Amino acid sequence: MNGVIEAPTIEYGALAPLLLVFGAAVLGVLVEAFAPRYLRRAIHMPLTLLSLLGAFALVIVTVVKGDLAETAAAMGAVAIDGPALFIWGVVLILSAVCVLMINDEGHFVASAAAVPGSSEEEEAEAAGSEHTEIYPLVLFAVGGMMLFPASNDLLTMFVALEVMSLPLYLLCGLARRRRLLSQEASMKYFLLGAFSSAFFLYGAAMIYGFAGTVSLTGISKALGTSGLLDPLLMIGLALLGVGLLFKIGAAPFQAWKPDVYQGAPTPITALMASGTLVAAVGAVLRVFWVGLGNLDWNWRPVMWAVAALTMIIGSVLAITQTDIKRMLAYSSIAHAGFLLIGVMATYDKAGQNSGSLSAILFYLLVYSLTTVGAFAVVTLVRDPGGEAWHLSRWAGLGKRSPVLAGVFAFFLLAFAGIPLTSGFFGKYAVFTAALGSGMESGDSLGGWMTGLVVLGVVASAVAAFFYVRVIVLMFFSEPAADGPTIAVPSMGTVAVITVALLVTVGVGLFPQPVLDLANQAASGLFIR
Amino acid sequence: MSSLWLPILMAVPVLGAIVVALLPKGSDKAAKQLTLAVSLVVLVLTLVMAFQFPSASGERFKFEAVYDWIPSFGVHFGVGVDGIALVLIALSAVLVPIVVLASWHDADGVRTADGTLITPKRSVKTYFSLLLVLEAMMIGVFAATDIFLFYVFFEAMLIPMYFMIGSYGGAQRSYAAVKFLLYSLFGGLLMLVAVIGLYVVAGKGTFMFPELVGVIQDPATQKWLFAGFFIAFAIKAPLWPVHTWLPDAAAQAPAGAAVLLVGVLDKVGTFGMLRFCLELFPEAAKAFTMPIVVLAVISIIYGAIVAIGQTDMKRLIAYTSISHFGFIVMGVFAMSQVSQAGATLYMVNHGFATGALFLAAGFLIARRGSPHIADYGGVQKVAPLLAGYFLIAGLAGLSLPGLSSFVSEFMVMVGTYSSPAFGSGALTVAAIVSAVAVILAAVYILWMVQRALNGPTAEPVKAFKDLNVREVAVLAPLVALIIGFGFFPKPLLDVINPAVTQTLVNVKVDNPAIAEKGAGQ
Amino acid sequence: MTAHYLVLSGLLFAIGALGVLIRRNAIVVFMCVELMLNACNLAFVTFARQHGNLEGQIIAFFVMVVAAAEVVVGLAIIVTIFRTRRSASVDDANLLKY
Amino acid sequence: MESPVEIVQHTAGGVIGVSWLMIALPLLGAAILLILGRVTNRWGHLLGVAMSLASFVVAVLAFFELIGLPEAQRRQAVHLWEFIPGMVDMGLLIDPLSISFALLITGVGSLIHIYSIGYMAHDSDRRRFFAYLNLFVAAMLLLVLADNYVGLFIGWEGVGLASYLLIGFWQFKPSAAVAAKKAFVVNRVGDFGLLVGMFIIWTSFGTFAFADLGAQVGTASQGTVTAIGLLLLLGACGKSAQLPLQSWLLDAMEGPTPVSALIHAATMVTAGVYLVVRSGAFFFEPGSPQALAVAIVGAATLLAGAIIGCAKDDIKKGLAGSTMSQIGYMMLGAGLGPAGYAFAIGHLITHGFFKADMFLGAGSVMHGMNDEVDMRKYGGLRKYMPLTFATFMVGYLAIIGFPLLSGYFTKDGIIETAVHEQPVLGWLAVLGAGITGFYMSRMVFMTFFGEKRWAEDAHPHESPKVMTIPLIVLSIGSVFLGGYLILSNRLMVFLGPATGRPSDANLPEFHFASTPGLTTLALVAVGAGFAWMRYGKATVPVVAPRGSFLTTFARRDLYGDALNESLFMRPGQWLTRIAVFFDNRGIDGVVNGLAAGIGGTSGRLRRIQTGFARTYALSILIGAALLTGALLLVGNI
Repeated sequence: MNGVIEAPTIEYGALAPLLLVFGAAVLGVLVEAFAPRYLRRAIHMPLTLLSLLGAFALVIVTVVKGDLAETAAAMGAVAIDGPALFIWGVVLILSAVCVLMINDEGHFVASAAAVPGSSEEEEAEAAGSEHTEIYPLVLFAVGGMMLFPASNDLLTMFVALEVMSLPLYLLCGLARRRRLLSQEASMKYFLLGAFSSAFFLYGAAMIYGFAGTVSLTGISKALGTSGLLDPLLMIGLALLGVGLLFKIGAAPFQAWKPDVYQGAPTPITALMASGTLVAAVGAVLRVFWVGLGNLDWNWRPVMWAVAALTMIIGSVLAITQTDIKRMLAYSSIAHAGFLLIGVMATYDKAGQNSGSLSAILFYLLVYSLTTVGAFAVVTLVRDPGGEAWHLSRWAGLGKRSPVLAGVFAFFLLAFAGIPLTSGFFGKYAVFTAALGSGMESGDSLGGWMTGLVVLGVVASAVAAFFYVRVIVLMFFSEPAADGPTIAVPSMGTVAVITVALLVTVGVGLFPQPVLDLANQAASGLFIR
Repeated sequence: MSSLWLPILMAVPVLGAIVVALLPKGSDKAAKQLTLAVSLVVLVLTLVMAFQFPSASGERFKFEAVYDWIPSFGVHFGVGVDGIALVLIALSAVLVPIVVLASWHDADGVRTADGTLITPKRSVKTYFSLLLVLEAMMIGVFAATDIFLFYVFFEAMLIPMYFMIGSYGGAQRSYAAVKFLLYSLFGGLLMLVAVIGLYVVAGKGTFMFPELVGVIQDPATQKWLFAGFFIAFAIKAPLWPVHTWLPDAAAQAPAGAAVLLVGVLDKVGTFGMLRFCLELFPEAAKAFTMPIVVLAVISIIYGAIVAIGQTDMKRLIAYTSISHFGFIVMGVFAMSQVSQAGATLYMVNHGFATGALFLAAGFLIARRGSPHIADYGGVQKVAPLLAGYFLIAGLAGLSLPGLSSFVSEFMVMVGTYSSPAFGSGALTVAAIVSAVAVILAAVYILWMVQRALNGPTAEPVKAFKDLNVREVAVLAPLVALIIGFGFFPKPLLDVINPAVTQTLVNVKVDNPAIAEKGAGQ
Repeated sequence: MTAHYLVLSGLLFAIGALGVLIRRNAIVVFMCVELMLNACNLAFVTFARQHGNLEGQIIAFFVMVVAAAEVVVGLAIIVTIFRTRRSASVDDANLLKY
Repeated sequence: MESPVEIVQHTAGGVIGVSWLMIALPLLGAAILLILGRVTNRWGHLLGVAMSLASFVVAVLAFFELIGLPEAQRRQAVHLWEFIPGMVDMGLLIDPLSISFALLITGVGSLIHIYSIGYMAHDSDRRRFFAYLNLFVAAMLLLVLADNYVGLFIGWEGVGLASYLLIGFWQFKPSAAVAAKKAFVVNRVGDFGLLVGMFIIWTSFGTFAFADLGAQVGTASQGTVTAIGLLLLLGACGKSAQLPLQSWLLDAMEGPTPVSALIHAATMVTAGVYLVVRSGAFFFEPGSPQALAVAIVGAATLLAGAIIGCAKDDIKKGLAGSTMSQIGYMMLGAGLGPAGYAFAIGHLITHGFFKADMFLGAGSVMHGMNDEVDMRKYGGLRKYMPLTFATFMVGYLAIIGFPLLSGYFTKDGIIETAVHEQPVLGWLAVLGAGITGFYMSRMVFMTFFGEKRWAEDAHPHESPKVMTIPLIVLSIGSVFLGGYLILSNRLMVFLGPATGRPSDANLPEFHFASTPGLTTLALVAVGAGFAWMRYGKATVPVVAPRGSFLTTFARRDLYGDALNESLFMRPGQWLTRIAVFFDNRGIDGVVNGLAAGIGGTSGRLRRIQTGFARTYALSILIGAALLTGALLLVGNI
């Protein structure tokens, strides 16, 4: 090798959204450093929101301009293709919405350093001080979420993974109420996250060992040429899978989800349940079909088992949950399973799979927005000690505030996939894709896909049970004497719930526009 | 090509529902009157449409309207009616105003004759707007000519009914509501798989029913898809052994909702069998006929026997319906002109008869606050009108000749016995066995009458007031229809017969009835 | 001949993973994770040598940076927990379960 | 043998054209009375009577118009409306058979209507009573006039309904309510037979119309015809209280007496006979299994009824037993083919008169004895209610077949034919006649002779004119009708077009001194004499003595009810209980069990979520191992 190193070329235009978000994040840190305490919030809020919206606008512009690069940007490190842009858009909307929620008073601890119940804490609360670092942290996390599904080599992906996760670890620990739980969640998430990312990295190393490169394009080339049964490759594939599946919370790597979702401040839970999931699924798609597409005969059967297990665990365990946030966590596990069905379906050789790809993208959009809405509602049902998580406290909510309960019930029905809600079309699209690919001649699984879909159907029937159970509680049972109070929602929260509701209803009635969007995004497939 | 009849027919109640829901607080009375008005408008429109039906254009489906809904799924908002759908839509349109009138006070706290409160005050507006939404969906489910659209209504219908049972029903309401929802949802999801499968296998890129008839050829595939559809429908039109949700749901639902549940919603199941199971998968349908007829006969006899043993009026009526649905299913799968026309007619008549019975029982229960037959006795003496209507409804339930249900039951049995579709004597045996239900029916109805209406007047019954004007206005039309169609079923049959003939053509059973008698044309 | 290095990295990785499972003290657990990361580094470097390209070595540097960042976050969390609970044992924190 | 003539479509107008009025008028009456309700309380009964009489008038006019026609034209089918398209055209068949029934029903019916004005005078619900009576008349007329089996069946069930309503008219008495339900349910058993019979008819002939059937029956296999015949017979047994479906009739006496007279003596219970005769096509040649079955059932029932009649102290139940027995005679006659039809129908008509006469007489007695029915509490009433006594005596003499009275001719006709066609059954019928002599005499002696055995508060008195006049009219019929119909075979010739008849050459002529005839008279005399010794001369104990085994056997209705109970009711109840249990625990149990199972699994599974971070880490490690293993495995497949 000669010593000459050419200067790398960076497509700033294409990367603009990403850069904007990261830039704003850095700016946020500076604000933390220099702006006076009383001003910070006033600066952060618009900065964060504007940067997110701006980034979203940039994404729109790129889409409208339409001339996507044939090859990955930044020396093949970042692939900015249809799916990536779609996911970026989704992530940006979600994070913007979540920021509205985050901005509400009373979610975050006054001073994380202060011991719960200590005098410092009281003073801090009295002083009304708060952690404005939250905003830059969120921005970093969002940046990570954008980079994660877009990164075109395993290194970038690893870095993105960490950039996404590290801020979230911290944010999980910053709940104002029930701080012990919050901190516990944070620690568990951190340790397990680090643990799993170590697996990811080792997997990457193995694959590097096999292919001599970590760029997905290179890997798939290598797969195209050499023998596919190299144990290095298999181990690498497995460990890589561990890291990714951990992030989307697929069984048997789902253990962290309930705990973390429950302990974390609800707005952050919303961000994780929506944004992280979207990003992670995007990353899974990219790795498994761009990098390892030629290996599908090996990984699809395994993925089949994982998907099945995930759906079952998620929906069965949710039945007996008594904590609303835990229940939603399990439900998100079940939905991860449904998404994996989509991932399974998306194997066919280039061109064939755009259908199922768009199905997944559609599912991600509608599901994540409904989720955010649901968590937003959770933030409003309060007890003296904070949010009322225990389901028994939700009894008779329909009597006390019919509108809120009605909205929540609607979200639940959407989760359950009842027709005329967005959730139904999400499920429908994924199932259709799966059956479709199963029917394709030369599908490695064939009839097994039908089996998986039937399993999915049964799972969603089981899942329906616990969604319905909450509705029963809210509407059919008499209110508890000292029922929870319904906080007067801030403009932000109202906006969040409204957006979520509009999408859930609107897409439920007229899914075609969103479908077109997803189809368009999927039509180009991934850059290889 | 596209007529606005059906879209309007569905839009009116939806708009009505929205308006009712948006009424200001405390305008309960207005809500009731508005709902009644809307439902009457729908009824009038339906009747006008029905009278135009014979002259309307279109081969199989008339008043067709097809708009793209979700092009990328090949889903259309496609509606249109054949004779079968028409009579069922008419049934719903007739029942809804009656139900509205019947449940006038259901939501504002029901007090018994001696003034004890049975059900507390609940939101009136919600109840009646749900009712209207349900009406729109009932019309839609029968009118849909796009299978996906049918499925959407099929599932979405559950929700309003779920809330009507769950928040306005009796003591066990939430258990009943959940059972009802999950049972039907499960069936519906299996059907969803079949629907998707149909779409994928047919590879037509469309869900329009007419374009999918006769597309699936491979028998094995047919059987799988048939199973998917049939299980859903069997649960919906409770067929033994997946029937147990109905007694709970019907017993817990307020009388009005129970009428719509048993009278219309369950018909979607039998309607689906006739329209979809048979025509889309004829080979499978023929292959499965015998087992299904056996199940039907079991339902007939089993339902009747269990009904005899009930102590709760509404449960009893529910079980009689299970028996009656057995007849309908038997008629559908006997695959003869007479039996299927009879089955379709049965769907309508059963709606009227059981509706009347549920409502009469409801009025009885509203006075006493107990569904237990043992708590009554000697009603005849104090409330002869109520007793009289109850008796007539009961007689319709045991399909006494001269009342509408007799015609249909007779046609089903004769049609099954004489079905040319299958050489085997199994169908004749089925018909004979099912005729035993004629005896059992007399037992369960008359025994209930004897225990509830006859004998010395029980103490709490003495306080009963006889039917008031509203209640008479509820029951009288039904009784009129029951007697009227008992002697002049021709108008209905003339509409039904051609549609049935068409069905049988698509199922490709040799059917002499089409040639000469039976087709009625 | 690179095989030995791979075996070593494998061993290191396994030791780290086991450490995470066995040790209670959060700090130690965390150090085990770091050990796993370094095992990865070793593997990368080895493969870089084997394939004769620099990528692996570059990655190693990246990993170190990331690991450093992780340390910062991790210690912060662990310290807070310690201050609250007066214990750094992973097992003490199990309010969230079932 | 001359077979029935073809049925012709009625074209010309005339009364036959509007014969539907016969049905419509009383139906209208019922509708008005039921719908207008209390408003009509004052004049309701009059309307009822008027409607019944009007329909009688129509019947008479139709009758005369009919006999105005040549024999070949005497079966007129009047099309009404298309009932079930392609299946059933509703229409009426006016022929000698149906018209004679129509006359009987409307005639006797009207008399009983009139009688009821007086009998029900004190009942607050008299209006409802007349509504039901009208309903019954309408239904009964539809039954006999319909020109197809479906129409017949509608009337068939209609009379069933009317009888249900009227038996249970005093439904506040539990006994009445139960009796009403029992009557309906037992009838339904018969209807089952009729229904299945209709299935076969439709399947093999593709029509329900008598007009088309008559011609086609020949085309069907013997087996089919037999099957149809037996099933129709089952139906007939239900309506006509023949063995084995006789049990309901005795309980049916719970109804007001006019009801017993009209429905459970004169008309409805004879519908079975009508069905058999009307379906002559299926029973045509005597000795065919189905015809034989009819005859046997008839013979068995006539004996059973007679025996039951011997032991009853309740005057109405005694009469009910005798009704069973007399209908047994008719059935026997109907089972003998065209030769017997005329006598069967003849006996049916005369029986309609004298039995109605006696029931109303009994009613009149009860009316005077404030509704006491136990004959042991009667005695010596002849002085106190002479008119009732006289008319009752006429009816009594008629039924025991006292020479030259109605019953003598018709019953003897049946016996003669039976002895000729089926000797064994014939002689049984003779025996039955003897028993009849005994139990009827017993009834007369216990009621009108001997010393008073009344309750203290009894003040027997003659009934008002409105009740006695019908009695007189009926007794006149009981005297002369039989002779008029039988002598010179008037009825047989008249019915010929409808039922077929022996050719003029070998029309039977009536022997006054035939062996069976004389034997019958002798036995009747013996029976009557025996009755005189037991109940005329001797004093009748007020409380019934235990009596011999035979007595109890008869008192218990030959253990019919006991049999039904142990054979059907109890097992049925058990079956029901089991089914209900199975439904709740079995089927629903499985469903709920499944739900509970999933819940339990969930409850147990969530325990693996221990909350220990290290456990989670372990799960991740295991997962990683599994994934690796699986992939290596799949890779090497």
